[in-house]
Amino acid sequence: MDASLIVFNLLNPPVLFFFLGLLAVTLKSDLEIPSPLPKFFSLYLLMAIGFRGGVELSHGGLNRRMALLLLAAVLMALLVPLYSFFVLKRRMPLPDAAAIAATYGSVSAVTFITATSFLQRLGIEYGGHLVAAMALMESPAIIVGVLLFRWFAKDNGNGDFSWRELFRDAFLNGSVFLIMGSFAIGALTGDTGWKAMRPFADDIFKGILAFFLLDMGLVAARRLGDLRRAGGFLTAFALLVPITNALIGILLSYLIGLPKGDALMLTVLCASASYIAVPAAMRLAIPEANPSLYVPMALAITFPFNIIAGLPFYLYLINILWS
Amino acid sequence: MDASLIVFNLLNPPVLFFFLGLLAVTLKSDLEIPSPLPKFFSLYLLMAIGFRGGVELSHGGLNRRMALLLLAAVLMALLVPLYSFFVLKRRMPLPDAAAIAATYGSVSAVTFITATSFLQRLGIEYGGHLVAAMALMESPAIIVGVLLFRWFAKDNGNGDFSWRELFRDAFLNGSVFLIMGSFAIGALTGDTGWKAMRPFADDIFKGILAFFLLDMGLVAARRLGDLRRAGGFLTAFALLVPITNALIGILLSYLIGLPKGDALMLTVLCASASYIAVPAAMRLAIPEANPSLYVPMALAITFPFNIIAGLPFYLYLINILWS
Amino acid sequence: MDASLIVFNLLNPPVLFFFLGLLAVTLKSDLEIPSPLPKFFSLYLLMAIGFRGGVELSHGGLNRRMALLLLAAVLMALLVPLYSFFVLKRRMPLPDAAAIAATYGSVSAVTFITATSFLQRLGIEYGGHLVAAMALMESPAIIVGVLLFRWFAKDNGNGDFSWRELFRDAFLNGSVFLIMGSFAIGALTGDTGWKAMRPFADDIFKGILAFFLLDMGLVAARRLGDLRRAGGFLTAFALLVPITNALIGILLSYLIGLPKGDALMLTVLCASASYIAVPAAMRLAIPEANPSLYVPMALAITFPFNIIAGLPFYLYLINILWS
Amino acid sequence: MKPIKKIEIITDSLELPKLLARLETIGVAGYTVIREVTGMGERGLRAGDELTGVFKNSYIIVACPEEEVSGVVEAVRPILKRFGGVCLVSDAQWVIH
Amino acid sequence: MKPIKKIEIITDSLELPKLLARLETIGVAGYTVIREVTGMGERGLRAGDELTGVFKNSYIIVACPEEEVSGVVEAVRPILKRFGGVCLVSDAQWVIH
Amino acid sequence: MKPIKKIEIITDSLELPKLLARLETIGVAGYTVIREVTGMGERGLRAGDELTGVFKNSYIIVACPEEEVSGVVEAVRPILKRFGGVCLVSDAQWVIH
Ligand SMILES: Nc1ncnc2c1ncn2[C@@H]1O[C@H](COP(=O)(O)O)[C@@H](O)[C@H]1O
Ligand SMILES: Nc1ncnc2c1ncn2[C@@H]1O[C@H](COP(=O)(O)O)[C@@H](O)[C@H]1O
Ligand SMILES: Nc1ncnc2c1ncn2[C@@H]1O[C@H](COP(=O)(O)O)[C@@H](O)[C@H]1O
Ligand code: NA
Ligand code: NA
Ligand code: NA
Repeated sequence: MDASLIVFNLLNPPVLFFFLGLLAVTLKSDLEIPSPLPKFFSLYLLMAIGFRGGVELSHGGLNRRMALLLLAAVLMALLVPLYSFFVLKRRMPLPDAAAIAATYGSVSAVTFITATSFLQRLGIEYGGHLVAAMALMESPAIIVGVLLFRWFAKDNGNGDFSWRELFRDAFLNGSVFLIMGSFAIGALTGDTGWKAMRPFADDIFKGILAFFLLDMGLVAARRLGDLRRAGGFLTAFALLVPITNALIGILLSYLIGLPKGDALMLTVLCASASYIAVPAAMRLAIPEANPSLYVPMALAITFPFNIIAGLPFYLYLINILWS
Repeated sequence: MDASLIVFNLLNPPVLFFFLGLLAVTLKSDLEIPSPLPKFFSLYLLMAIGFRGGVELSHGGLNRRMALLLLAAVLMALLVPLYSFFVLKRRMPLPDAAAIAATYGSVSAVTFITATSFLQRLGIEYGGHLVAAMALMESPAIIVGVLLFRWFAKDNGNGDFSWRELFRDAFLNGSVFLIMGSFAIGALTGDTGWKAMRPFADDIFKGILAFFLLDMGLVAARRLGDLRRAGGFLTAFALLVPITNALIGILLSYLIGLPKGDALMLTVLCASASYIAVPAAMRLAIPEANPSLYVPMALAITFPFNIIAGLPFYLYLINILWS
Repeated sequence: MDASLIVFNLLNPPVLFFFLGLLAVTLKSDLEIPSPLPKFFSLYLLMAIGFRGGVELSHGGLNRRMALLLLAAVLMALLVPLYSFFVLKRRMPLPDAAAIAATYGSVSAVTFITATSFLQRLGIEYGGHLVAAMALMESPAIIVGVLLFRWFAKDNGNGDFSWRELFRDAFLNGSVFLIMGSFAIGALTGDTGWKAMRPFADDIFKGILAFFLLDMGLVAARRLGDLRRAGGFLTAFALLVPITNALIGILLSYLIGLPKGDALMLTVLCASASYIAVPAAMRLAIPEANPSLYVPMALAITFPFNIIAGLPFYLYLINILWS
Repeated sequence: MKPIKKIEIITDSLELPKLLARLETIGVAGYTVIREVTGMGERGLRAGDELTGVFKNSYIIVACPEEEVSGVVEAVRPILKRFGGVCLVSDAQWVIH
Repeated sequence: MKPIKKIEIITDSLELPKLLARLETIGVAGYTVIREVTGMGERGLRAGDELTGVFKNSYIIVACPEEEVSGVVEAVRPILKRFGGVCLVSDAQWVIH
Repeated sequence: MKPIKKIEIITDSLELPKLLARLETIGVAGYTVIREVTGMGERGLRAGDELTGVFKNSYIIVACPEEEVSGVVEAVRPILKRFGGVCLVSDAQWVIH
């Protein structure tokens, strides 16, 4: 594998700002991005990426290959939590197994966004329907995780639980809703909308991403300590499961016959783990699960792995297979 | 009336984001724009629109027609609360009548801003002095409302009240001050200033407006419930008074001989109701008035009506009359 | 001295927004920039200026003249607090003397930034290494100030004090760290990075600066009251010491043979006083010192003086000497 | 001034809407909320990072007559049991205005 | 430690400047303010939206000797009367440092 | 419900990390922090401007058994002495969940 692709990926300001965040915590600098700015950056990124995806979709309708891609995406979002759960169940309490399974079945919008900037710098295109794929992959794993938990848990007769609320938390939580809504607005307003919103949604995008990744670096580094308690098994899980999912993603992309850009994006979605939508939903639906396990796994291991080594590695594999 | 103008108006990303906000609350999504971001967006919008108005004014001095426009604006800001008050007084307690009257006599900067983006998309120009008109219209209604209240109230001997403070709240509250200050800075620095500030004050403007309207949608939808208690009379008032004021505004514009763009902007100012400057001032000067009436009327009925149906409707009338 | 240079400097929107902030407080307007937005603007400015400096450094390596400039910068950062301390010690308690000395030895990033925008409007260039000079000048004065204090204080056996923490606060506090980190990222990614980040880090820069200076105006005006208690000596100090340091800075620049732009920037660094890094460090290391003295001196006298009169005055002197 | 009980509740922000709904159901006359507080307890550090939204607490104050305390406490207890948190009850005087 | 009274005031944020000015006039030794809290009471829900700025409360804590309580209460009461809010007084021990 | 002591500490935000570290060292079971409060006291107005970062306070609540109070107070006192602030101790009932 070409080391230059890794270096090329690293020399992207947003990625470097992620490292700067890690470094700040390591050196005990008091740098911090005060609340609620990270929340704003994340809303901005979701809005911008959703809007852009919608605009791109408005350029051409859905074809068969796209439909297959979306199908594959949903399939992965259902299967990954399933197999993960059974792997995890043997080593840890049920609630944690279910929550971690959901975490890895769902996706990370910021990993997706970092991948778009990686592709853009390489001049490789990807389709707007990938944003739809991302939106579709956010929620199913949450439902699967909770279903599995309640199936296997003995005292699942908790009076306080409501499936209705769970579905709402899964499909209508703020981040999923904003991405889908912006997608729809982008699709409706098309190029005219894009022209109006572009300076906001595109030009300053990289800068806001850099700021957001700086904060992700800070948070990830702070959470690293939690992982020591989590132990080697979960650390290994947080590295190997993404790779496995990425390999399946590459295989599916190959079978569907996706172009390289779409293939990488689908792969990255499969490989990524959620630290926004899933933790909030799990906290409400399976409060017994320990967020000090599933949050740092996704945030402090899988996310950095994907944006640092994963992106160039997955593209390398795709380059080989597609040639 | 041409339906395509309505559709054209709706297919503006910021307007659609307003709907997205309404939808989020309707579907009980937990989407929210955390405080103090909406405040920041509103400061940004005031600064940007003020600055731009000032720059445009610097292109050419004041002529007679402009002076008449400003006069008409102030006149409306004095008369509207007067007639509204007497309409309202017959149906509701004095404090509420005065506060609602002030609300409808003053203006909504965001309605104004949405109108500018409507005109811009149609390629219709308007003059920078309209921003001055807006600034002039913000405060007088507050004074009129409080005057009327204290005139008619029996126990107006409240020891805690100070006219000095009221004038300060009316003419120097944060939003009025920022718009006037930015206007002055724009007028002073002219095109050189515009060149420096343009990427900030213009290019990303639509995006920030979209974010702000998303939040307005959220807040408006949350406040809709209050209206049920308010009843049919106030709902009708919140629709009919803006239309009436708009018609007067169109008439005045016609008499003065304003160009179409200026006419629409003046009309929109007359039709809009304040939910920023007035509530804050009323809360201090007439705390007996119930903000759960005057705030949702302006925010959840008049504002959406104006930006959705009002803009194309007023322009339609202007197009007929001017042709 | 040419008055037009002062006027030219004033007709810069960001500077005018500083005055608007002062005016708001004077007129008792309730305008305010809610927390944590000023913090965000300041993080943004540090990131942008650091990144830009790094990118510019990447264009050409370090030469002898640059090295001398950096040396001069560090020298000034060590000498200014030293001589200031002995001047101050005769008139006030030790802790205050040490804290004010540190304040004037360190630098103000926003003064630096305002100077860059002044030069840019005049079409005068300056080198990216000046940003490195600024980063180098932030911390040493803190150490010198604390050293002096502990040397002269009788009860310096305070059990709670740790040099280790002090060094961390001085060299790794958030603002110093962010500027150095962004500088490094800019230097690493060079022009490619600049292209990606430019709309964020450069285009909207002036606008954010304007917002930040608006807030500085508000805060400075609110702190002016503290100064009345501080008395005439400190007010004089806050005007004369910057001028003295500027004159030394001009002399050093002349001796090194710096181009005009670099000379002005070094001069401005020497003349400026810190109100971000130093107060935080002093509060922790010399809590006995009264922040109501050293903060308003830097913020409400030296800063406005430098950006209003200082910039054109220093450039005027440089223009004479260099011609 | 009349004697009153002050109930302070600290719990997971995510549960706040449900908790307030319950308070309204049982008919408390009022409450005050501080939406973002951080803390440490049995469930470890909750330092309030924005990214995940799961490590934040809210702080709720309810002033109510002594006889309503047990109602509030019973409404709150199941939430504290499941999601963690603290509930303190103390005496105060209510200034009648 | 010495016994002291803790006064907690919750009222409309817009009145905060005036309220603090009064506290300073009557000479309290100190106070602490939490500027943005939300709540519910007689005047309905005050959920703190930013747009209108009129539905926010502030929370003020004053620790003072028993003999100053009535002064503070009298200063605060007219504001509570006009703008709503709550004032609680309770006992505490002040740690002398 | 069991009786407990409620300790409230208000001090300079810059000292917060050190103060929390001390609380953890002496082994308190939990605490809650409101990170940004403003105030006035012996050291003048601390109105919380963002620019300088030196005029902000934090508010810390510790609920602990009576026997731990003196430990907490001794841990906190030196900080209050150097950096200013307030520490109040009062009685409360802890709702067991
Ligand atoms: N002893 C305590 N004193 C003050 N606050 C506490 C205490 N214990 C817990 N808390 C608060 O309640 C939250 C949840 O507590 P826990 O369920 O024990 O993890 C913590 O994050 C703290 O904010
Ligand atoms: N019983 C209560 N307990 C706690 N806070 C209250 C209570 N009643 C009112 N408040 C607070 O005081 C504010 C104004 O109250 P009111 O004037 O009753 O509407 C409310 O928005 C709450 O924040
Ligand atoms: N009497 C008091 N009541 C409430 N808060 C106080 C009181 N005195 C001081 N404080 C708080 O403690 C901080 C520091 O106090 P001091 O060290 O006295 O300046 C102040 O800024 C206030 O937030
Ligand atoms: Na995944
Ligand atoms: Na109007
Ligand atoms: Na200096």
